[in-house]
Amino acid sequence: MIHNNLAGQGVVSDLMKPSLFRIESWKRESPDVFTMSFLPKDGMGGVGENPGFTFLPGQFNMIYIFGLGEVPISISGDPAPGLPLIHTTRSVGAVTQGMSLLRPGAEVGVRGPFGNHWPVERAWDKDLILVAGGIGLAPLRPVIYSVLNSRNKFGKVILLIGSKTPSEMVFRGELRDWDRSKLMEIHLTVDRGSKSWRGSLGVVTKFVPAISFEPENALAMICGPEVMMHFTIDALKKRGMQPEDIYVSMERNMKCAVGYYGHCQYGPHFICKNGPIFPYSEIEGIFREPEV
Amino acid sequence: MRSKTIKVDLLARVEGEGALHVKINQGVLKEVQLKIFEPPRFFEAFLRGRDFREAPDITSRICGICPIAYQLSASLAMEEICGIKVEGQLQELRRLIYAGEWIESHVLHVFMLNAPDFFEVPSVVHLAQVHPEMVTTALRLKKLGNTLMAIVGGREVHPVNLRVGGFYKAPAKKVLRDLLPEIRWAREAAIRMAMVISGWEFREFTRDYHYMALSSPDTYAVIEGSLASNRGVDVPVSKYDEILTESHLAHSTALHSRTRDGGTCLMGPLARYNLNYDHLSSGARELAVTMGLQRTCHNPFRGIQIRMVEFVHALDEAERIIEQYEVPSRSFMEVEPGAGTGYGCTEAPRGSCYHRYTINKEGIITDAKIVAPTSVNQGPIEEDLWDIVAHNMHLSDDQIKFICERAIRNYDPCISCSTHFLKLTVDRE
Amino acid sequence: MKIIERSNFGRLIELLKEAGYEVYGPRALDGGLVYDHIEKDSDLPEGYKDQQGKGLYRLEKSGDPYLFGFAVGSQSWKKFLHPAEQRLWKAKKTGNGFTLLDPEPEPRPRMAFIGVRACEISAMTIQQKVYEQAAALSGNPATPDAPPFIVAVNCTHPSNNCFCTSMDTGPRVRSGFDISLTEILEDHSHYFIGESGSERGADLLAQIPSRQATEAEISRGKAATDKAAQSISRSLDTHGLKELLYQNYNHPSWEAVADRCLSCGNCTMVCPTCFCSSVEDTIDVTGQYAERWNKWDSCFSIDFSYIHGGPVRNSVKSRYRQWMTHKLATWIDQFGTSGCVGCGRCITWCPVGIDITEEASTIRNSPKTQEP
Amino acid sequence: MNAQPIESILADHPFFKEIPREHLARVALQATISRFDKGEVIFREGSDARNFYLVLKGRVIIETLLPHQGLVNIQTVEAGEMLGWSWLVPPFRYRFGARTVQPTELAIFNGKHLLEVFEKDPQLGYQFLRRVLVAITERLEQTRLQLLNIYDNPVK
Amino acid sequence: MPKSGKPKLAVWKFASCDGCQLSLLDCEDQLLSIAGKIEIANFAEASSAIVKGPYDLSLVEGSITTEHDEERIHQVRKASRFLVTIGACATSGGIQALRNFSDVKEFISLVYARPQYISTLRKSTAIADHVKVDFELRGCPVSKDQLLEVITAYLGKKKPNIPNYSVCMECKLRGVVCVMVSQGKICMGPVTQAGCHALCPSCNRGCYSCFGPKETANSSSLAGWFLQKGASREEIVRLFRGFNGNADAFRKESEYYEE
Repeated sequence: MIHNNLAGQGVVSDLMKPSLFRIESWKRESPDVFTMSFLPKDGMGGVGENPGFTFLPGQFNMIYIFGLGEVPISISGDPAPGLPLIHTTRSVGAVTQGMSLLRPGAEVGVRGPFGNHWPVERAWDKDLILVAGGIGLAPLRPVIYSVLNSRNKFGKVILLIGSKTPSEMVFRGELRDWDRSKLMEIHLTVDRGSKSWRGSLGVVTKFVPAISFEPENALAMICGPEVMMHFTIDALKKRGMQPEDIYVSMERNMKCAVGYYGHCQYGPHFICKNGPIFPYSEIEGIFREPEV
Repeated sequence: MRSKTIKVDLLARVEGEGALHVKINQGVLKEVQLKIFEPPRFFEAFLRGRDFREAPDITSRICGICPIAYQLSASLAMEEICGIKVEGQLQELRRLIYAGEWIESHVLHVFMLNAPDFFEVPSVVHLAQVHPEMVTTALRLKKLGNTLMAIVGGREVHPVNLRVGGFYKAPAKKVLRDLLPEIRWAREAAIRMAMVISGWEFREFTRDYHYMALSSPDTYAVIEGSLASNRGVDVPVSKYDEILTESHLAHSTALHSRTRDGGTCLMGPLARYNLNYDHLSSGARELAVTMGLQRTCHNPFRGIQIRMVEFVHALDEAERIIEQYEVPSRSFMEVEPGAGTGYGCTEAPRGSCYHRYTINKEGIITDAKIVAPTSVNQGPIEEDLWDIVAHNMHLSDDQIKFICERAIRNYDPCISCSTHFLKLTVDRE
Repeated sequence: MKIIERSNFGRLIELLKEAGYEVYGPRALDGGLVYDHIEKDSDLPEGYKDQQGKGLYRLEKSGDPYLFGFAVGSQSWKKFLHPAEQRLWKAKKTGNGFTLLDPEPEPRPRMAFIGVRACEISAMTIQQKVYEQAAALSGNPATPDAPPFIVAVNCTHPSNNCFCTSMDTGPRVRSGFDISLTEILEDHSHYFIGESGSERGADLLAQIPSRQATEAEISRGKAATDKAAQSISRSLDTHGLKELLYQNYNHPSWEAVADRCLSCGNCTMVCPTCFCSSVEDTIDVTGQYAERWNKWDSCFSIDFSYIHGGPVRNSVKSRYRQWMTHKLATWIDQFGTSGCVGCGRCITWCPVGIDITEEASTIRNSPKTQEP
Repeated sequence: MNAQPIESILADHPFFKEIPREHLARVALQATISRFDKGEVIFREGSDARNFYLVLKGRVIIETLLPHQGLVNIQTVEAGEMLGWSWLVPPFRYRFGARTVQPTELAIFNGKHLLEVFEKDPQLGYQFLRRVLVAITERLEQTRLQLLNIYDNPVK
Repeated sequence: MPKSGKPKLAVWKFASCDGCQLSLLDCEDQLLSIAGKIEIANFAEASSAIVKGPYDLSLVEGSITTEHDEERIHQVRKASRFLVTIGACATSGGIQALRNFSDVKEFISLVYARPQYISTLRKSTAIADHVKVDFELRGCPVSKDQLLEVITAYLGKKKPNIPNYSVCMECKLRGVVCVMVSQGKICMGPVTQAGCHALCPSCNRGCYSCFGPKETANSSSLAGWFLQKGASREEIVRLFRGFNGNADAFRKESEYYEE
């Protein structure tokens, strides 16, 4: 039977209604990147006893700032239950710029979580290669938390991070801690060094040939600009990794997050619901086509 | 007394940009200049080579304040050439949208441009702080004019629905009838506001003007009639060029439109009122009486009252037309081009807007002439200014400036219109 | 099956109105056939036929009294089921945040559609799938509204641009209707062969003055739609079309069509299955009230694919390719069906007459297989 | 010092991945292993290009001297990468300088000697130069990516 | 922003008909709300009170046609933090840019008795040809709803919802039957930017492109189609040479057909 889809009055309208969350903390990560934590506002969102936010690593929320609009932002916090919702984002448009001006106490609208997630459990007993470019580390951070929460389930964990400059590298404090913990191997590189930068200079793919892991028993998760993912995939394949073991996070214009508004189509996929994370094998045919 | 110059570098609350220079030397008034520094836009030139059907749309862009005047003057001229005459419901619809333009323009002038003078505040926004009720009423009245324009014409500024021969699409009966309650409210409100205005103080000032306007034996002429004056002019519109010509005057750098004998004449509400009083709606005449106006009025400072009278007249017209409106079977009359010259003149809120076109048999315009009322009114404006300044030289510069600005605003001069023929001088040191 | 005489057709509309439905059907308005509110059978475009071509539509008097002697309306029923512009919610600024205001209760009419074609029912079913998938994500797949009452009319007058036979969506309806009708005009008789597709359809049909159809009449009805099917000359070869398009992302024909394509979006707007929309968040000048609106959008607009830094699909080539590949190929992966029902609207209403069937066959005739 | 024989050290380096044993042995004869402290200059910009290097451990920075800016860092060369190919192309001078940023271990080959070996064994020369070419291509690709400024904020 | 907390608004006029700035006064329902949010600091048509700059938001109407205006626009830019051009004149040169296709001297002598008094530039050009423009609002005249949206967006520091897609989109959103396809009327809608809510087609006439070219306007395809459908080359020239005739996508097309 044909239903009446009247978008404004049906389920879609409900899906498009945000719940109110209050900003609990605000922290600057780099000149234009900041991290905020949120808790549901009392009586909103039906969370009740458990004030936390349940999600899987790699999922995203639609964040609405009153009057300014709504943007998709991946969740960058710890997926363990009962914790506040954490988002890290960069001021790139009017909404995120407006968001960057908000401080604890302010309220925002949240819809989510949406999208699929990084296959963390598939990486059990395997080496895990995480490759992040710029702000791409934010959606991978929940994976790192998951790994650290049960470190012994994984083989080698190698984190490769590329960034434009040292000052634009996010989560620097945590990176230092993780590095010291020796629980994972971390390689950082920047495109342009500062005078004091003694780390690596160049693109993140440069580490791939030299790191030591078992390509046939490894999983890679990549998040960053598409061109960086291209080269990283190439480098990983050259090391012998299979396309189905390489996961990438794609980006398109997301409006509704439920596959209803169509903007985020990527070939046969809707980034918002079939993605944002894809095994490379699934998108291999279109990944290198321009303007898909 | 030393020599001095009173300058108003940018006339405020007039449409378009102009300036006023008054030069007084040793206590003797030497020069009064209303300067226009609107850049020229060459409408008459680029109309050449365009299709005759394009003239209404193109010429409306001369003035965003009174586009209907241009669209209809152009259409009338073209229809004359092509030998058709728009009548009946289509003519009524033209009257209706013109009433909308009068309503919108008169409210704009009365409340937003002129009224602040009476309270010595700079703008309608400031006026809203003193008389909030008056301003909200005015805005609602203005909106009614715009709504009429939008319903009949598609939009408020540069409507798209008018064409040579009529309209692209006739409005539905219901949307028009739905406006009747608002029109009736508007009349009550207009009368109420008119009475408030009548309580304001008007400068005593009269001159013996040569009034000129369209005049018709049957109606308060807007889109019909002949060109008539209180000094015996009564000619068809096609003789406009024989009555009024453009000339250079020694004291001014602008082209002025003058009568053949070099005299000035005044167009607009005051002229129409004085020439066509008998054809005002009874409600409008009643209001004039209640406001204490005579059958004639020679004080341009009372222009604001005359506009209220015309405003009520326009509302009455709108009501009358809507009440008897039936959707016409055809929204326009077919027009085939025929070579020739045609003339069109209609009463813009500020006065007669005259168009003359010559087209060839393909319908391509080969010559165009457009005279906006402001170019005619520049003469009486400058004469008023001479008079006022001469009689008020004892006042301070600021006071003179203020009175002069008000005297100019009496005419609601639309400088944007004028600029395609007014000479530009840039003399701003 | 029942026979309803033409003279009793008006009863159908009356009965629907009596049952509380707002009735919508085709009307001849502004030079086109528009699905609009109808009050009585004389509102229907009796005696009209349509002439359709590439970028061409003419509604003309046919000289015969058919009520449904044309193909499909200029826009589809989508405008009722998935409105072009609709407010999703309103909110007011409060303290540090905002409060969603309860939507003012709007009376929601139960709708009845008269004259729905088979291709259009297919389109509705396809859009329904999109909707259901989205609703399923909410975890609350509530049935939204009362389904519209559908009076389908089997197509006997397909246009030059119709290719429902290729898409297996017509001209005869199979399901998804409450009542289906076949309009038969013979020498001296004019009647409808009616069939119910649902309980409520049967109830309503029972109330219309009618009689049982004879075998001859039933076969006449069948012949009318068979004839319609045979008269359809346009075709789209769907065999392996998905794979074909997947393999031809770089076919030179995309460039060629981009030279002609105006990227105006008409094809997507008139398409009965195109569902892409935009969200518009607005705020009033005081900064106190905000609203969210739902508005049809098109993959042909450059901002459609905008991500920070710029649009993904800059070139018209990529936009046309996205649309056609989505419609005919990726749709199948997404929703298990083609996104095209063969109604021909995109061909008719393209201002420069681009023809999706022609574009598809160009690629089929000179496939450029690319390395995997 | 290194207990491991040079040949097996080189065998572990990605540059020589899958190179025939006899070739490796011949090349290994040309290599010396050398340790650099943090901040030591390996070669200077403009100096005669004598050597070919493989980074075994540590990190080397490629730098250039810019008027007004002093030494500017361009790229780093990590363990597992090669360094220095100017001995192969005229005018046989280093276009950039190289300096360690960590304690670094390098395998050093004299370019002239290598060329002599290649003359005698073109098969080896071909194997070797192909690897150099791959490395250069990778370096070029990386440089292009760096130029693209891919992580930059698009709205800035 | 000034100490009062309200940003300052200035409205500037160059060669134009005043219609676009009038659109601001035509926002009858919102005018006082706007005045409550933003200080009308320099708007000669509406107020004789001129507050000194700099101005937070400048709305610029009109095109540049004189040497003096060429200088003045730079002063305006200097005095403005955020500069929005409003209307076809300011965004493309307007109808007066038709002079650009002719000999302006001839134009002057046609219209003026004393050509030597006229000082004018050879071309009428858009504001963005002279100074950096932060946002361009199209239309002849602008849509007052869009004007409000720009002001509201400015106040709310958001991106204005101003689509740059075609008029056809709005035509279909509105449910209007295409006048070109169904009646054979010439319509510029497919290459014209939306914003008018498909005003002309809703009045049963073809669009004449008040809003200028849409993004990626394929003028040559549409012009070719017109030609194929029987339009003369002269007609095509006139079509593309209207209120936005100086906009790139249209100018090139009219020049191509003029030859």
